[in-house]
Amino acid sequence: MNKVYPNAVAAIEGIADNMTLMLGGFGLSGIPENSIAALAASGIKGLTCISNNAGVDDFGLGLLLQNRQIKKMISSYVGENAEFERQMLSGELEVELNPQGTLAERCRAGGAGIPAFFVPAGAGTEVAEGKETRVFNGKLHLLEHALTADYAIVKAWKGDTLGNLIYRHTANNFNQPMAMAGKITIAEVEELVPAGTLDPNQIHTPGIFVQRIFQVVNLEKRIEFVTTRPKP
Amino acid sequence: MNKVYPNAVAAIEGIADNMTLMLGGFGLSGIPENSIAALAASGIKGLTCISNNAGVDDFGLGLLLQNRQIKKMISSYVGENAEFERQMLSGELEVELNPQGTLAERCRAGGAGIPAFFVPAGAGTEVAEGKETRVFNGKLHLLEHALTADYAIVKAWKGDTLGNLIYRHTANNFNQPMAMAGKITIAEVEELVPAGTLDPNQIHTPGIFVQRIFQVVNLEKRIEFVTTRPKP
Amino acid sequence: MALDKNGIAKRIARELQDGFYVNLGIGIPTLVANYIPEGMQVILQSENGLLGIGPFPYEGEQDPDLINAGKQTITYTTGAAFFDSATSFAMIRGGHIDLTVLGAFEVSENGDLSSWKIPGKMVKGMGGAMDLVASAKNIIVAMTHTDPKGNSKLLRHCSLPLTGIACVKKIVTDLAVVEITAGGFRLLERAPGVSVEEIIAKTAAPLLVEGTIPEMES
Amino acid sequence: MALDKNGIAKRIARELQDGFYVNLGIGIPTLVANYIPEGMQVILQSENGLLGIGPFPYEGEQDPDLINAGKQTITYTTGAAFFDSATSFAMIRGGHIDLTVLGAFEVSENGDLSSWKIPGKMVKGMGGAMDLVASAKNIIVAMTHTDPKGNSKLLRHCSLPLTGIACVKKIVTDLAVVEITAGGFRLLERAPGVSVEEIIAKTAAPLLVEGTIPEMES
Repeated sequence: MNKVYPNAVAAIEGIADNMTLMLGGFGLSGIPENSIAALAASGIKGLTCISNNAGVDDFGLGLLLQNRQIKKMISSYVGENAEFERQMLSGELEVELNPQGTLAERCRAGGAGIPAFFVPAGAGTEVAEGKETRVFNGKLHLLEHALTADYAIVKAWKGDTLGNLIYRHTANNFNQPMAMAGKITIAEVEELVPAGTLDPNQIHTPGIFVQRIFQVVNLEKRIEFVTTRPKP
Repeated sequence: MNKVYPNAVAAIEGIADNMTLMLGGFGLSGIPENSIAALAASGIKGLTCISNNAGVDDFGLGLLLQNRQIKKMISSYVGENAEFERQMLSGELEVELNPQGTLAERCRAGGAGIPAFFVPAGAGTEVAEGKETRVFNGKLHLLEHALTADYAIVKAWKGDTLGNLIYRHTANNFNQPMAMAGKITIAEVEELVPAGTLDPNQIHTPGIFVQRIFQVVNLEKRIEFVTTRPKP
Repeated sequence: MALDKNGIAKRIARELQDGFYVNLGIGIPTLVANYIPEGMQVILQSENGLLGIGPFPYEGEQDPDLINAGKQTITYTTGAAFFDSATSFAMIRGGHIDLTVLGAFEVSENGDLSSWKIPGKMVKGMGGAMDLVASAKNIIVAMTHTDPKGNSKLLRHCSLPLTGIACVKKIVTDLAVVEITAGGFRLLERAPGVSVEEIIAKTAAPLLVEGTIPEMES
Repeated sequence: MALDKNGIAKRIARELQDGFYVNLGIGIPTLVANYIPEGMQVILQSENGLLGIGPFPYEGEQDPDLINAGKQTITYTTGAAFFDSATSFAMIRGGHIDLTVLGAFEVSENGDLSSWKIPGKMVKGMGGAMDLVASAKNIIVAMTHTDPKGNSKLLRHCSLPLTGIACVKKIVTDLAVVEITAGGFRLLERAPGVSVEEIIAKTAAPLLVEGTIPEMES
């Protein structure tokens, strides 16, 4: 069993035009930077990207938008990106907006073999258009369907050679549910360690969900809004 | 905010006749021993118990069965218990058997505000009787409904004063999903530590799900089938 | 005199109780954290995966792996827990959050809420707002009573796309505290020096006014 | 000569591939772990929450917090991971397990499986079997070809309550390896010294026999 790849370019081998990708991260926190850079350099186009956000103009998924590599985005919040706005308004880019928790649960469900489930979020709003509804406990619910991806690309803090992953702080976010839902899941990790190094009680994503893993290089880890207070 | 109780007797205060309880554990591993003992001494009866197994004759939920405190069991596997068999065959005890994964997911769903979801397990079998069916991806699925409980009672390895829990090895099992699904969740822990002691990246059950916590005493941790090999 | 943002936040903080798990939206709601009463333990949830939001970090100590739902750098409190987005919304959807405070463009007299989309303007998305409002046990809206043109944001029916239906329990504005009842808006308190008549005039829906309406304490 | 339990397990082990994640049921399937080829890495899942089942512990080193789905004390391998039951069945239901091996009372020619309940006998429950068979990409049944009374366990239709429908891909018995095809049972291999005629005689459903049927290698 060898899941270890030398770098992002090798790890994204097989991703082709018109595929569906999931990409972890919330804002710019916990995004798979190295893999996005490799995708940006690859010329692959027509992608459907499932990602909570769409990066900023010159970082994260914004890089793929600038290259017109993305055909459709499935997201919950896509502000902070002028190129995104231009492409959406011009009709070049198709956008499906999901409530954030529904999006996260659709990914987990895709990985967990649950094809559909009921949630209250969005009931009575335009999100409900075309969706089956049902009342449970006196409250209107929508039937939401699972999402899967040809490739799920996630970023973790530590990973081992068997693909076991540990995330750090709020950089976990969508990475954990999306890692479950890729036909092939690629994990880029800050620290790649031999199997047996990580505490088996502390694994966030068990290795069964991860097919490829590599250690990142030159992480920028850009912060969208630095907010601080003065030292006392 | 005070979630810390002195012992099991204090922690189960409020549990009354005819309530629905969830109890964590798989076999005898990870069962809330202290709480079960307190329930056995309490005289509370007419309970509906959601638990993967039913203990053995003289340990675990077997103690409540002997006292005729249980009206109904919702479980996946109830072997290894002669008193259980007697009560079930005589009609004293109502039993609802669920596929194990469906049972675990019904608990998680109850905690996660998902009233119903589709699964393939049990389709075309007697488990499907009376259930709505639907085909997804060419495969028959059943609509399964969430479970919640008046009280969920779980056993963890370590817990802090805010109710954050960490489980050990395969003693996690149903404890984690059930902890989410109690209107009130009681956690008994082997080691109760001050908030801030546990690594915030390594919490299995965040404290928001836990209303009461206490440190166990006199754990027996009985093993159902000791299987070993000789030392070389 | 109408309250400022901090005044609204301060009034909302009076709704907090010891042991509450609270989700605060972006804008005025975030300010509520500054007014948690001394000695009261309230745990703030960030829907991107944290229970126990702390204050902003000291200069130079910001961590790209530690942000809030508004993508600002933050810290975490003693006893915090991190988790993934599916677990985070399991908490929210499962009704485990005691109080949700968020902003709004409009609220209708049956508790419908519009907060995410203005036709003709760039749509940024609903983020976690629809999940929060559909499942919260207790939702308080923090907003100005009228828009910049002076139009009431409390309406018989929302005119903008909805975020959720029949979900708001209470509204705290710069002018008043208003409760949603089966019979519509009910005036509970008025800002110091603001008259009941002014509030009625600036509310584009019937307003139940019963007995003497006290001034807010804050 | 008919295979014994270990012979069946040994034959099934030939279906393993490097990197497979495998769930082995109680009984004969458990024995498959003893025949994993040298140098091949196969990770065994225990549905109560472990990837990476190791051998039984040394005497005196058993741990009540570390058991398999049969409630036996076990150990874990290097690089193992523990998780809760909902996550465990997410793996199973989501099709992440490469191979599932389990026992059965009966298998029908369309791949239906009966393994959990005999009317009139105490019902112990289905445990995780229904979840496993409904979602596994590849299911191999390990069982004797006939019951103790000599009745075939390969049938046109199962007579006992079902565990799952149209799920079995292959059956390894003491007499034969049989594949489930769109046209029913197809004989792939026979146990050493067992004749095709004997297998046909002991199979209570049509059996496709094409060309020469080789003896099992093990």
